[in-house]
Parts: sequence; C-alpha cells; structure tokens
Amino acid sequence: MAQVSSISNEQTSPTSKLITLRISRFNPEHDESSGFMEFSVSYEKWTTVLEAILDVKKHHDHSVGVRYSCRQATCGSCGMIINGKPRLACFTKISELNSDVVTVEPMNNFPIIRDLAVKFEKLFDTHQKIKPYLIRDDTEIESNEKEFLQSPEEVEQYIQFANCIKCGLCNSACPTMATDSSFVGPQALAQAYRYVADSRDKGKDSRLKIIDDSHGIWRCHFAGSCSQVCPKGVDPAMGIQLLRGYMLGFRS
Amino acid sequence: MSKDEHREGIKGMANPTRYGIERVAYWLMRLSGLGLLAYFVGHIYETSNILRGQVGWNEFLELTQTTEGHLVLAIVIAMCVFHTVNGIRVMLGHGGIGVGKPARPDYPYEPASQNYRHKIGIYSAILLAAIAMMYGLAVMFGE
Amino acid sequence: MVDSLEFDLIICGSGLAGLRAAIAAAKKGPHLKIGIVSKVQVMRSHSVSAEGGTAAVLFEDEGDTIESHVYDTVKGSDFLADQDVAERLCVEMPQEIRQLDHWGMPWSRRDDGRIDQRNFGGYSFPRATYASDKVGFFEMQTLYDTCQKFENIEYLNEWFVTSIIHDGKRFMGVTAIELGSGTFYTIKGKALIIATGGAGRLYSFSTYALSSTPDGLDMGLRAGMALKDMEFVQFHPTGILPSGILITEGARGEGGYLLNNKGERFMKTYAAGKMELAPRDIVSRSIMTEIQEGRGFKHETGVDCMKLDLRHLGDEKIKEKLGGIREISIKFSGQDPAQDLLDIRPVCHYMMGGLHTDIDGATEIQGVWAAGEAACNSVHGSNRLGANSTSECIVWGKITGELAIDYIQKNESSNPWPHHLVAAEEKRIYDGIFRGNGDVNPYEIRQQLTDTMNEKAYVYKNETNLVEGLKKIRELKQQTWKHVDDKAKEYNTNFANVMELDSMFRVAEIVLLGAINRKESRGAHARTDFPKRDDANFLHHTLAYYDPNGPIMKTHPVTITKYQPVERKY
Amino acid sequence: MRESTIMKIHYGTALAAVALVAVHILMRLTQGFAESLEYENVLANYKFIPYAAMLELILILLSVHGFNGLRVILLELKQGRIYEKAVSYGCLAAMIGLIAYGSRTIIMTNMGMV
Ligand SMILES: Cc1cc2nc3c(=O)[nH]c(=O)nc-3n(C[C@H](O)[C@H](O)[C@H](O)COP(=O)(O)OP(=O)(O)OC[C@H]3O[C@@H](n4cnc5c(N)ncnc54)[C@H](O)[C@@H]3O)c2cc1C
Ligand code: HEM
Ligand code: SF4
Ligand code: F3S
Ligand code: FES
Repeated sequence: MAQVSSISNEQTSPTSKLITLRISRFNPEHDESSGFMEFSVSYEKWTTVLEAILDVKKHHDHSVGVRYSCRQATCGSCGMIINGKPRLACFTKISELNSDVVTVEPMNNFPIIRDLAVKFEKLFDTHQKIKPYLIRDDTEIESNEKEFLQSPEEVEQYIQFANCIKCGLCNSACPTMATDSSFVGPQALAQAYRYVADSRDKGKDSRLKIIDDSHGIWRCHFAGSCSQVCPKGVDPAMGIQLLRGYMLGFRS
Repeated sequence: MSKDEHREGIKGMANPTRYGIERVAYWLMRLSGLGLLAYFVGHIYETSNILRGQVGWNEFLELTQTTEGHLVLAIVIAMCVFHTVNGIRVMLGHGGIGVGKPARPDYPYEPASQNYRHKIGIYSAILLAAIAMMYGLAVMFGE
Repeated sequence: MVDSLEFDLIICGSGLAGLRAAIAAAKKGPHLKIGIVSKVQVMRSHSVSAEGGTAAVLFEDEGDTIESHVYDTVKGSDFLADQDVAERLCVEMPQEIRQLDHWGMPWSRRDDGRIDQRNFGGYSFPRATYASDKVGFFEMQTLYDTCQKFENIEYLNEWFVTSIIHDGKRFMGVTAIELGSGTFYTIKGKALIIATGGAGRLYSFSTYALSSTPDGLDMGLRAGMALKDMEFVQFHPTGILPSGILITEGARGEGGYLLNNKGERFMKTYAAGKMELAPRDIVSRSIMTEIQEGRGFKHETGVDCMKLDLRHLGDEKIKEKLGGIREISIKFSGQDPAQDLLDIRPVCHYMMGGLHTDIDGATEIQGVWAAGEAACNSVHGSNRLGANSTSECIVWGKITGELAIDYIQKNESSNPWPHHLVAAEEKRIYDGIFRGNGDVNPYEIRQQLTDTMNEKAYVYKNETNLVEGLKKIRELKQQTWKHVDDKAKEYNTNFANVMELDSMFRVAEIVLLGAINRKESRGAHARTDFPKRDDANFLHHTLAYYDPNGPIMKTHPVTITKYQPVERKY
Repeated sequence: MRESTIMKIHYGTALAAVALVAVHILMRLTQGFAESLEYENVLANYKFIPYAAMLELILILLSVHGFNGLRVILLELKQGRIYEKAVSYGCLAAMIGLIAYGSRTIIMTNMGMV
C-alpha cells in the first residue's frame, strides 16, 4: 500500500520567498571580534527563524553554532537577538518580522560561547540562589500519603510565573542587566515570586532575605522590558513588583 | 565590566527605543533624577550667595536671570514635574499597586503589568511636565 | 592523558527519568557525588514537551482501581507487556503524584482543592493527572527545581556522552565530550543510570525534540546490551501540520472530535465504544485507512491529513485546559482551535522499545540501570497508553536511583582502569568521524534516512516496504558522510550531529529488522501482509545485540501473571 | 544598612519632598516669580523660622534622596568590592557635605549673620 510521504523542509513551493539571513559569527577562542555572514534563504509563511538558521547549517555552513532542542518554544534553548530584540528563534516566524533582512545575534548580557550560543551558568546560579522549591517542614514534604489541598484560585496566584522556560530573554532585555553583572535579574526574581505566591510554600521570609541585597530586587526599576520580551507571558515585571510589595509592607 | 561578558553596556541601558513607553519612562526618570541632582547642588550653591549680602545676591541673580538661565530653569521645572509624577507612579508600581493581577496568560501574551494605567501615568507625567514647562516659560518671560 | 572526572553515580540524560533518579539518589546517598550528564542543558531535555497527562489512580473513593489501571495498560499493550512490570507501575504511581505535589508541581485542581484528572485514550477511568496541557514541562520544572536543594548533585550541561566503559562485566565509567570547550573526557563512576530518552528523530515527521536521537541507545548497544522491541514505534494520531508538533491526546480527552472529509466522526467505524479515545495505534490506523480510502484532506503542503475539531469546547475551556496547544496551533499553523479545524496526521511519537532491562531497570551490565524512554522494561508492550510514559519515567527514575545507591554502597570496584577502551573510543570518534573524509553532506544523508523511515516504516508496514527501506538505509550508510567540516573544538554541534547520525544507522537497522521479522500485527506494529495477531509464534519480545556485521536478533519471553491474552477490542 | 531600609528611606524622602517642594515652588509663584527672588523677600523668608525649617528639611530630604539615587545608578554601572565601597561612602560624604553647606546658608541667614 502506498504510504503518504514525509514533509521535507527542503520542499520549495511556488509560495516560497527569499530573505537575507545575517548570522553573527564569533568564536572567542579564535576571533578578535564578531562579524556577520549573509545567506540567502527561502521561506514559507510558517518558516521560523530557527528553521532558517538550521537550513543554513545543513546546506551552507555546518559550523554555525546555535543551541536548539524542542523547536516548539518549551525548552528555552534558542533565545537570541533577532532584528534587534531578544526572541526565541523557534517562536519567531520570518513572515511576522516584515523585513527582507533578518539579523540574528547572540543574546546580550550573556557571555558568548560561539556564534549564537551563550553561556547560561550565571542564570542557573541565580535561579538556584533564590531557593526555587517549596520550603516547609521536611516531614510534610517527604510524606506522600496525601496531597496538599490547593484551590484553582490558589493555583491561579502563581501559575503564570511557573510558565518560565529559563530562556533568559528577560535578562537580555533588562536595562539593569545591561550594566550590572551582579543583579539577580528578572528571571530569578520572577521565580522567587512564583514560590512565594504558592499557597503550599512557607519560605517567604528566607527568600525575601536573599533578594534584599544591594544587587537584589531593588535594582529593578520597573522598566518592563523583561515582560515585553517574555515568550511565555510570565510577566516578570509584575512578579517583581508584587514581591517588592511584600518588602515595602504593602502586602503581607 | 569585562568584554567577554557581552553586556549591552551603558549604551544598551540608556537606549530608550525598542521596548515601548515604559522603557522611555525609565530613561527619563534616570535622566531627570540626575539632572535634578545637578540642579539641586547648583541651587544650594546659588542660594549660598545670600551670605554675601544684597550685592552678592544680585550679582548672582543677574548671572542666572538670563534667557539661558530661564531656559535651564524651564527644563528643571519639566524634569521636576516629570520626576515627581512619574516617581509617584513608580512608587505605586514598586509597591505592587496597579501592576495587574496574576492570572493564567493566554496567547498572544500581553503582560498585565504593562497596562493602560501605568501608560496613562507615564503619558500624564510627560504632559504635565510639558505644561509646567510652558507655564514656567510664560511666567519667566512674561515679565 | 585524557582529562578525567569522577563521580559515584553518573546519570546520563536529564529528562524526567534522569532528574527523578537524581533526586532519589541524592536523598538516599547524601554523601555520594552524583553527576547528571546531558547533551543539552539539564532543563532543556525533550521531556518538557510532554503535554497531556501522567497516569495514576487517585480516585479510589470514586471507583477507580489499581487493578483497572494494570489491565488497561496490559490490554493497551496488546498483551505484550510484562504484567508484573505493569503492576509495579500502577502501584507506585499514586504516591509519586502526591510527591510531585509536595515538591511544588502545579497540578490542575478540582474546586475542592484535590488534584484533578482527565480522560485519556484506552483507559476505563479518567486517570491522566494534568497541569493544563504542559504536564511534562511542569514536571521537569518541579524536578529540576527540587534538584537545586541537593548539594551533592552536579550538572554537566551540554556534555555529549559517547560510550560506556566497563570491564566486561562491571561498569567503570563513560567517555564524553564537553561541547562548550570541545574537550574529550573520561568520567569515572561506580554506577550509571541511562536515561537518554527516545529516538524519535529517526523519523522526519516527529513530535520529538530535535535532540531526541538514538545516540543513548546506541551507546548501550555498543557496550553489549540488547535493544528490545525496537520495531514498536508509536504514531500519535494528531501531529499538527506542517511542523509535526504534537496536539495532545488531552484535546480529545477534553471532548475533541476527529472528522473526515464527509464531516463524520469516523472513529465510530473503528472503535464505537471509545470513539476518539481508543488507544493511539487504533486511532492512527483509522486515520490512515480513511485517508487511503479517499476520505482525507490535502494540506497546502501537499500532504494528506485529517481534521481535529475542538470548536465546540469553546474558547474559555480551550484557554483553560489546552492553552499550550492553542498557542502552538495559532502560532505555528495559523489555526485557532476555537474557530478553525486543525490539520493533523499521525506522527512518530514514542518508542516502546529500548535498552533491555528487568523489572528493576537493571541492564545486562552490572552497575548500569536504564530508566525512562531509553529503557525497555516492557511495561508498554507493543503499544503505550497515553500518559503512561511520564509515569514510567518517574517510577523507574526513583527505583533505579535508589538501587544504584544501594549498589554503590555495597560494592567497591578495584579493577584497573581499561585505558585501551578509552583509547579505542577516542580513535573511533576522532579518527573515524571528526577527522573523517568525504564529500557527501551528512545533513542530507540524515534527511534521507529519516524520510526513508517515514515512508517505509510508518503506521502501516509490509514486507516490500520494509525490505526496501532496509536496503536504502544500508546504501546510505555506505556513502561518504563521515566527516566534520567544522574544525573548531568549541561548541562543535556539527561534530555532535554527525555522531548522532552514526548512531541512527545502527538503530534504524534494528527497527527495520525487528519489523521484518515480526510477521504479525500487534499494537503499534501493523503489517498489511499479516493483519492478525499471532500469539502462537510471536508472543515474545525481540532482542537485538550489536555485531560489527549487523545486529544479532534474539527473542525473550513475555511475563504473564493474571491476564491471558484475548482479542483486543474497544 | 539593609538595602530595603535604604530604599524605604529613598521612597520616604521622595514622598515627603513632594509636599515640601510643592510649597517651596508655590511660594515662588504666589508672589510673582521675579519678585520672589528679590533680596529682601528672600531674606525675609529665611528669617521666618517655620520657612527656614522647611528649607532645611527639604535640603536634608532631597540630599538623601538625590545622592542615594546617584549611588544606585553608580552601583549599577560598574561592580567590584572596592568600587562599590567607594561609591557608597562617596555618596554618603557628598550628601553630608551638601547638607552641611546648605545648612550653613540657612542657619547663618536665619540668624541674621549676613
Ligand atoms: C510531544 C510529546 C508529548 C508527550 N506527551 C506525553 C504525555 O502527555 N504523557 C506521557 O506520559 N508521555 C508523554 N510523552 C512521552 C514522554 O514525554 C517521554 O517518553 C519522556 O519524556 C521521556 O523522558 P526521558 O526522561 O526518558 O528522556 P528525555 O526527556 O527524552 O531526555 C533524554 C535526555 O538524555 C540526554 N541524552 C541523550 N543522548 C545523550 C548523550 N549521548 N549524551 C548525553 N546526554 C544524552 C538528553 O540530553 C536528555 O537530557 C510525550 C512525548 C512527546 C514527544
Ligand atoms: C519631589 C518629588 C520626587 C519624587 C516623588 C521622587 C521619586 C523618586 C523615585 C520613586 C525614585 C526611584 C526610581 C526607581 O527606583 O526607579 C527616584 C529616583 C531618583 N531621584 Fe527622585 N524623586 C523626587 C525628587 C527628586 C529630586 C528633587 C532629586 C534631585 C535631587 C531626585 C533625584 C533622584 C535620583 C538621582 C534618582 C535615581 C534615578 C533612578 O534610579 O532612576 N529626585 N526618585
Ligand atoms: S521569565 Fe520569560 S523571558 Fe524570562 S526566562 Fe522566563 S520565560 Fe524566558
Ligand atoms: S526589565 Fe529590568 S528593571 Fe525591572 S521590570 Fe524588568 S527587571
Ligand atoms: S528550541 Fe526549544 S525554545 Fe526554541
């Protein structure tokens, strides 16, 4: 019986158009400074920037350094600067950029490993620092007899912040991050709020203490850029202000 | 700041484009804060001339009560009004007021914290600053 | 000298299984050093893509029973599951759901605050525990975040493991490349848990992350372990076009319909009792039959498809329970499920097969366990029920994590380190691949290989296609693709990609050979030339061992405890 | 001092300053701008104790607020233990200096030492 064949990315249909893809190239071990390489790639209305980059990697230059995995905006691998703004490559369609030239660069405020791939150690460390887990009596946590009850309304209080995929786009957009290498950053602060707002958690005070530092929560000036670039609707700016509300005594 | 951290640096921090009016407000807030501080220091120096008696005071007044001096003062008024109004908005925001309520986000995600209340706050800060500046100019040059 | 690291326990893979194992181990052996080695950054593993649910019996007070979960699993497997293993899964699972809750998992809740469950294919009770439609993502987050509590866990982000080192009997370490710097390392350890996930990127139309390649399986295979039941590849009925991203079974669990071009809910012809919620193998076959009989649609890419109708659920319910797939379909396909019919088509989604283990997840090498999708402890038999896989990852993650610690505490390895094996491995990947020569583009070969799998070993299979497929793959293998054009050491994904391709050949061959040998139809393995299940000849597992001249195929008995095989009807 | 305490002071001084600066500026406007700046008027103001006290208060509040604002900006621009210490103490010193200098004007004028 005939099987219907696969969908191959290389299909070029009459509807496909061309753009120039400019990829920033830099290997800190060997290069003095970064430069751009230009490729002409065809795209369909659904083609994402990640697909275009991988197309280049497959057919033009195998050495493009780029991080990717899920290709569906859930793993947080593919953050980069696309036409000047931090975005997920797999969640940005070329057609929605309305431009004949698509420029991709590594995310700002992260050290470059190579080309488009950047180091995340700092983000992981700060994330760990804000104690991103439920804090309450150990025996309660380790017993698995009964669930902790939690109403849908209580879930609503934190679920938004739990959507964070640790892509780092917010940290790349934040103006404080642009100059302050010790700032906790919106990603971790939003996660601090995620756990503080969880009705099952009792670790509020210890978390507040951690972020009450000269490079802690106070270095956020509500610029909001973090929320504007977040691909998952996390709205770190909101979480941070709500968290600060606790510290200023507006909320308890 | 070491180069290999690949930070955007002061240019990125101070670039008010790309991210909407909230980032502009952030930038104006900084600028007006610094401007006011500069003026404030100058102002304290200026007023200290009173210790030099009527002559000294008037001498100094003459220096500042010029067209340039008035223009500077007009800008200071604008900065002061913007910084104050926006400062109040920012403080409310920092207290978690008017930044929206946490809720399940639906695609396409529109961050609740970037809402019309705060946008109105920013626009009115700018508007009030402009009006105050006009008024100040009118008062100063009107005479 | 090769750079070297040392841990007590090495966990290779950081999906649900790997992270659950890490927590179990870190708790049980607080003084032991645990290293999670993963070729992607730890929390970027494929498991984040799991959408619909995790199966467990939570509402015994409302009539659900463990027994029923076991039977559904066994029946879903078309009686190829080892029944003691299935039972273990179902017994262990409820407490794991609550444990996740205690670690912060944002389960969706009922109004009374209890954890909610939804309907899923092949179950006789709604028992897919869910968190909106991002179950895997939230589980990964919960486990990753919980891991942050433990100081004895270390994360080796973006380390590509290339081989397992053992002395013929006992585990000694692994070799790996740190992708960031390009340095080749040996990582010594007393025990290993393989949790490298599935290999669904063998197919070009696939729901898997792009990183889900068979290198993990291949590593075990080359180390002398068997791959079991690799011919059973699950095709999920609803991969959205054109990307192949999954539309969760939860969409039908919440009440979605499948429609053919006559506007009929065609599932009434194939499984009137369960309709759209029949097990995946049945729904996928039904879709393909409809298409072949001319009742399908054509997508604008020219591919045949079927329609999934969620419109009657209403915008609010879709946003609340299916927010993730709403995002996916609007963004990637331009279709809003509240207004449009979604274009879907069966898509490679899961591998029932994997490294052969016993009920404890132990492999044939002492000190090595396998858990999650990479393992085949035969809990899913020939067809996995939706929501049972994340369950499997969690249960065997925990079991293997604890057993590995027991083993480490009891055993002191003292054999001399086999330097020659490390040298041989270094030669294999650097001389054989990195410094290889050739002018054929490996990425094009990979495309052809995966296209071939799609064409020749899709939902329906037959002898001619399978043999052609095998031939094609052997031809491709002969071409000169073994070279890496990127000569830099740092973050050389080109090198990693070619190693992945290398492993694909060995595993694809085993998938096809297994399918050719199994001359019956069972579960996900549907042969048009042998449409009936044949318990007399094929009620056994398939094992494949590595041999330089091609795989050696064997069989392995099925454990049957309570349920004698009967005809599978829904 | 904890950062939260500092920032609470920052907000507190800002709030208090809003009211006081408003009065200060209104004074300029009620009298007519140029007039308000005439030597006699200014001197009279300084001699009026409640007004002088208010000026002193504004001086302190805004110096604290302003120099802490400067500290914040400088801390964000560059990091490093020595640098951060220098910024903190530098701003503190500038703040005290300005307050001292301004107070001198106010007190001396008030006491008629002109
Ligand atoms: C789209 C989708 C949706 C799904 N939805 C559900 C669902 O709703 N319910 C359900 O029960 N199941 C679901 N599944 C199945 C389930 O998600 C997977 O079976 C499960 O996540 C596998 O987890 P894992 O821990 O075994 O491996 P994975 O999460 O696949 O992780 C594999 C890990 O191994 C690492 N690795 C691989 N090779 C190497 C190497 N050579 N060196 C170093 N590291 C390596 C990878 O980096 C990765 O960390 C779904 C699957 C897909 C594809
Ligand atoms: C009178 C009303 C004022 C109010 C309500 C006010 C409010 C604020 C607030 C809320 C901030 C914090 C902004 C942030 O963290 O994002 C701030 C910062 C600042 N203010 Fe004021 N302020 C006032 C007057 C002044 C004056 C007169 C000066 C000058 C002496 C000044 C100098 C500064 C400086 C330098 C900053 C730091 C800028 C920044 O961090 O963005 N402020 N102000
Ligand atoms: S908050 Fe948003 S932008 Fe920031 S890391 Fe999380 S998902 Fe990415
Ligand atoms: S962009 Fe930065 S300043 Fe605050 S609101 Fe977001 S963290
Ligand atoms: S590849 Fe996973 S987020 Fe883009």
